[in-house]
Amino acid sequence: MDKLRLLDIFRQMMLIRRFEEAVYDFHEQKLFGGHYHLYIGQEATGAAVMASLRSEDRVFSTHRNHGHAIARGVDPKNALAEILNRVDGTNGGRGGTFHLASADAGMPHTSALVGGAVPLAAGAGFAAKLQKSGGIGVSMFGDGCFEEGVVFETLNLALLWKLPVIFVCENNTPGAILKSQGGNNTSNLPEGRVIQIPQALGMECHEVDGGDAVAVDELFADCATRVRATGHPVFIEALTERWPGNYFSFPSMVTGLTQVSMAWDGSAISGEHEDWFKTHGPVLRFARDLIVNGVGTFGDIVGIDVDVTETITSAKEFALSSPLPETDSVYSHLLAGES
Amino acid sequence: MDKLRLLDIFRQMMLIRRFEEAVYDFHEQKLFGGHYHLYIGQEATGAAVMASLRSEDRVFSTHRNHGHAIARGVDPKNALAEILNRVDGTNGGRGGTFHLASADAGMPHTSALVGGAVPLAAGAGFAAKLQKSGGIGVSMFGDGCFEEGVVFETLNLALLWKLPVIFVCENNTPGAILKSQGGNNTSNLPEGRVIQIPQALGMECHEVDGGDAVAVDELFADCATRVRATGHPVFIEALTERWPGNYFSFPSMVTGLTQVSMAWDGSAISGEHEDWFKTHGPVLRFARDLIVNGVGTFGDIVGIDVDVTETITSAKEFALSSPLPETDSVYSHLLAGES
Amino acid sequence: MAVMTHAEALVEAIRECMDEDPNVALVWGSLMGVGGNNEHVEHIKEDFADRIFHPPISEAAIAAIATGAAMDGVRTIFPMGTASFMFRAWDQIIHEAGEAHYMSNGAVSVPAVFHVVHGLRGGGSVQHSQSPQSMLWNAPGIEIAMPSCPADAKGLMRTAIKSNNPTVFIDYQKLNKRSGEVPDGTYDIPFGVADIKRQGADITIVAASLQVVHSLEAAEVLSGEGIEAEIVDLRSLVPLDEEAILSSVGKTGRLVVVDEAPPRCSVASEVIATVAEKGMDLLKVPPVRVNRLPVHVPANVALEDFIGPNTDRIVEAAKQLCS
Amino acid sequence: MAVMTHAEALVEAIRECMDEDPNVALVWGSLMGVGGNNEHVEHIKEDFADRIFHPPISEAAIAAIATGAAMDGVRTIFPMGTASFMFRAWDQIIHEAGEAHYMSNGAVSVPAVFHVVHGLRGGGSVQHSQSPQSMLWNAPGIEIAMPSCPADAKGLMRTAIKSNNPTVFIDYQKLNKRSGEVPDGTYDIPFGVADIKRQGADITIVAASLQVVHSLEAAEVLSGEGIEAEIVDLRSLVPLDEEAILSSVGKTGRLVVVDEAPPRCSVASEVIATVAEKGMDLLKVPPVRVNRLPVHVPANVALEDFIGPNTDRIVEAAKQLCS
Ligand SMILES: Cc1ncc(C[n+]2csc(CCOP(=O)(O)OP(=O)(O)O)c2C)c(N)n1
Ligand SMILES: Cc1ncc(C[n+]2csc(CCOP(=O)(O)OP(=O)(O)O)c2C)c(N)n1
Ligand SMILES: [Mg+2]
Ligand SMILES: [Mg+2]
Repeated sequence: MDKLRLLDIFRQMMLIRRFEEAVYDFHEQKLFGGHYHLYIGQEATGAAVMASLRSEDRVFSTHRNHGHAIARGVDPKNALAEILNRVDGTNGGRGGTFHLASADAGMPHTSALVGGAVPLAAGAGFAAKLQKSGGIGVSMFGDGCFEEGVVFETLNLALLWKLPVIFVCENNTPGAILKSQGGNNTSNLPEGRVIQIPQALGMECHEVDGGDAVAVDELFADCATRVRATGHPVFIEALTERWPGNYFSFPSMVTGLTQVSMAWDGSAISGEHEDWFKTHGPVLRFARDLIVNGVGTFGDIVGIDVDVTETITSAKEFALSSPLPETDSVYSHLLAGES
Repeated sequence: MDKLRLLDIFRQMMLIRRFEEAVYDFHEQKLFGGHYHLYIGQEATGAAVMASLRSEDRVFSTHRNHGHAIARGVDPKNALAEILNRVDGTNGGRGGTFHLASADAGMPHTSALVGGAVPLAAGAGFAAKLQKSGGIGVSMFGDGCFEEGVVFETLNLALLWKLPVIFVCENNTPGAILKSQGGNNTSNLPEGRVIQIPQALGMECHEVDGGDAVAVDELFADCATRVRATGHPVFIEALTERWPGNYFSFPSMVTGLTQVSMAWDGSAISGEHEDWFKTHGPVLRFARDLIVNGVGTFGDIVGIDVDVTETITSAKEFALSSPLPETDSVYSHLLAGES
Repeated sequence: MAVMTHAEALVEAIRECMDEDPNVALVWGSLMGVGGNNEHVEHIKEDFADRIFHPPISEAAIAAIATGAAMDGVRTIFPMGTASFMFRAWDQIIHEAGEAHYMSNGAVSVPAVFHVVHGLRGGGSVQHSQSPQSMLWNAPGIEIAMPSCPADAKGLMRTAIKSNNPTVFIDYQKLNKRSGEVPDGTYDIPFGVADIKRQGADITIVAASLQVVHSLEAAEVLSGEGIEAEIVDLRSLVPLDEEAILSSVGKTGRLVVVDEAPPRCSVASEVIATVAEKGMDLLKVPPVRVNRLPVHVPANVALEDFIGPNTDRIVEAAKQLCS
Repeated sequence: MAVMTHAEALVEAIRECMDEDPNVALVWGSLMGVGGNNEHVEHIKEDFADRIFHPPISEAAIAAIATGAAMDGVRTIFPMGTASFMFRAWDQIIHEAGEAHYMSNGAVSVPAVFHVVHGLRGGGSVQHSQSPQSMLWNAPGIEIAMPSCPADAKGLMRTAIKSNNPTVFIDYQKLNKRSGEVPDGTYDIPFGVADIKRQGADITIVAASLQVVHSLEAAEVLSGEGIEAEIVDLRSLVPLDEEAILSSVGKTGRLVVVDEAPPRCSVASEVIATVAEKGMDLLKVPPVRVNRLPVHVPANVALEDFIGPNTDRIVEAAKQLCS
């Protein structure tokens, strides 16, 4: 057990959580328009997956991308600036919450269309294979993507063409809010088991508790090594309990701002979302595990939280002070110039 | 065993075969343009499937539709006229070989796009369910369709919405000509087993020898009864040895005009395609079975062949004498009028 | 006449048609987009539960299922949500829904309604802001309706549902909450009849959907400066009321066409080309397009306004033509 | 200068680029359509086996894979076959390939080539005869090339492969067997530079792809009747050489635009709208579109000819304008 690695994964998870709280705050202040999605509840998966990636790897994400970008190493300053559509944003302010991406960080593109990024990640695998870069393509996507045919086509192609890709399906339907309550329309597969599709195609498939950072880390690290070696695709289904605030289109901070002390002070936990705090919320869960397993102390945890909170506080300031793009900038980068 | 039914299925198969030979002849004479596809080798499936259908059922087909149309009861006269693009064609001459269809015959539409008709057939199931017509939707399609995502989506929807549809995948890849020899690009699934996809979704699935008319008939009749009763979809994979003349885009009559006598006179069989005549060609195979099982005599078989040959001969004359549509007709039926 | 919102009028049309015709079905999609108003749709849900189908995220298959069902007379309304998602079903709408009637020589028809919310919606960013109307208009065999106010929304939706053709109903989330007078009782507004939303002798402004609202605002500003604009609300693109356009241009001699789509091969291009071909002599000065700028849609709402065909740009274009 | 067919010139361009740049990959699609000529492609297959990928029938996923790979500098040529099949990948081409460069604020680019054979191909019938150029042109961020002769096919294909933008290369099966002189050695033809394929003072005919061939034929007929037509071959739609169009119209005062797509919101609409806006005063008479008729494509080859923009219709339109 690599303590530093685990603490680093925890740090990423904590950073994502504080980042998302900041995004929520910005939206409450009406500092950006449109609907948006938060990664709260899925931090363990994103942070653990990114822990094994190298610069030559490529990550492609979805409408629920914030956590992936942060864990991939995008500076929260630029990510928050992007969400506010400012010039210092990862996409110069053009993409906003739907499209956080950073080629420099190895996350070239984020599609807001359900399943849109899945074949793009296979394309990164295609490039890696052709260029013998040793890199892999990583597709982070939701369970709803299985309803889109292009995702099925992609799984098939990745196998036929032997592309080094890891498909990470983050299934947040377990515990999902009912559709009648405005919940997302996900996992509309009759058996409700997305993993059976890549299995039927003969792909190497794994299932993992997406709320368990250590389990995801071990599995993904192992898969990444194998995919680099064999060049064959692998599928991982990471099952996570859905965060109760994950409503359709607009999240709601029903579980309040995170109090890490809940990890060791159960008396702070009560009310409707008790189960979430005690069992499912991956940040508290991992904090608890780290302490129980002697990987980190209360002090470590609090220290990390203080640290990342500071990072986010200054990122917020940075983002807020970053200017909006000039109107004339809308004309730029429509077509690329010569190489 | 219902002798009349079996002889009737044989009659349909023979009719399809003679029809396709006529189409080939017309194309050799350059009487119609473009590329085209023949149903030779798959007659047993089409004829046996249609044997259980009623007027309230709906069949949707593909680029390889001739046999389906004939077996569904479209008059060969109108079908041949359509292939020659004449006014008396099923589609008034507009659709040609790609689009034979006849709403009157319960075959409303034929899509030439791979997988295009699969969801349309599910739509017929949707209508039957809503209208409580007691009918079922039947989708006839090739194994290549599994590569198109919309087909996957459709299987999923048919299950979710409980649509009375039978998906009949005619897998003609067994024995397919290699791609390097210009063969079609079908069954590009890593496991090569299309049935695993609907199975993974939890659909009721069956596999059948598509060259065995009796087997297809029994299976399909049973499925049709059940689908009518339950309203739930069923998937059938009919495996057929590919006809050696089934090249990419343009068929070639490498096995010559059919001689039914080969069914009882083995001495007439020789050469490169011996195996085809002896084992796979469904028309000869069924003729042989009918005789062996005492369902029909040589005389019955020859009589049927004489009959259908006559039908096709006069259908050819009819088609050839049918006029081409007036040029002004291109403007009609772009938009429907009021109901 | 009752006053109601665009969203209410739309739902009223759907409810009436579902009441009148047991063959009308509804896919439980995102009829109102993501901007609220879904409470109106909730009522239909209770009343017609057995004709409402909850969809997975499968635009292509559902569009084709609606098409196949339509061949048997089932009139499915499929709200695809943001118009951008429609590209996932492009093949099915253009090739199957749009071609079946012609291909069958009139034997089958496809009375399906594909409803989308299009355009700049306030933070939709690059991939949630499509205006597919021009691309669709290039495909024969599809009717296209684009209401600009509650009364038209109701009458056009009724016509869309009753039409025997595949209809793309191109709606606008920003219209949903706008109110207006809606005639009492049931009424249909036929396709192909433009509505002169404002009379004026100096310049013709042709528009549809939200751009009619912008044009009317622009007309007020222009009126203050002594320019009286005539606003031709197309209401449907297919069929097109060429007559109304030409006769207004005949009166004013000046033409501005306002259109959400990017300029190349747009609705504005088409209207201008039609007038150039059939009525060039009517034009006193060259016509002008006011389109979305020929770029993608940035996330920022201020930039979105800048690229959109907004009131200011319409005023400016009109003033230039009249100067 | 060597004489070679369009098909040969195209394959030569691909071979040269694959030789020059190890990042060029080819999907083994239907480069030549179904009309033969595939022997030319066979040679590439042997030489570049490890950069050639055999595809399943999955237009959408492959288009997006080419797009994702392009972000890492791999230049994939994806021949989708009949242009109709492209609608299966419409979302991926418009939304992912066409928007990524803009959306990333220039950080990534998408040097992929989507090759299709478009138009009336002789019996393609309703679903195998699409001309997607106008729909594509409405989408910002995509380059569009449409060669009319072997020399241009080669030079434009080289430019398409080297371009850092997603390029749709809109080809024509009927051109494949046509021969022409092709300059020796490697050369690129830049996009955005129209070619005056014939000089003439009386009327301007703007066209692209096979319609240039028809227009040249028409010009011969017209010349016999004393009308000298100037043929402007656009060669690329994006970027467009507006300059060349306007300067030719400035010379002739008369404009016919020939375009395979159905008329509404077509390439012809766009060219005419552009001239109406920017050069109406140059026009002595109203411009005319010669499009495919606004109907679907019937299977019959004679009817196909009737609906197509053919030589006769070009001659007729031009004569009317000059009378
Ligand atoms: C092609 C397309 N159709 C519909 C939508 C609207 N939409 C946005 S998120 C979403 C649900 C996605 O579910 P899932 O993939 O499981 O992701 P989650 O939000 O649960 O993380 C839908 C339907 C879209 N963005 N793109
Ligand atoms: C969307 C689309 N892509 C490609 C094609 C070209 N095409 C026609 S038939 C065919 C192979 C179909 O294979 P399968 O479905 O197994 O049918 P088979 O011809 O073997 O009966 C292909 C690729 C098409 N018609 N439609
Ligand atoms: Mg989900
Ligand atoms: Mg096959």
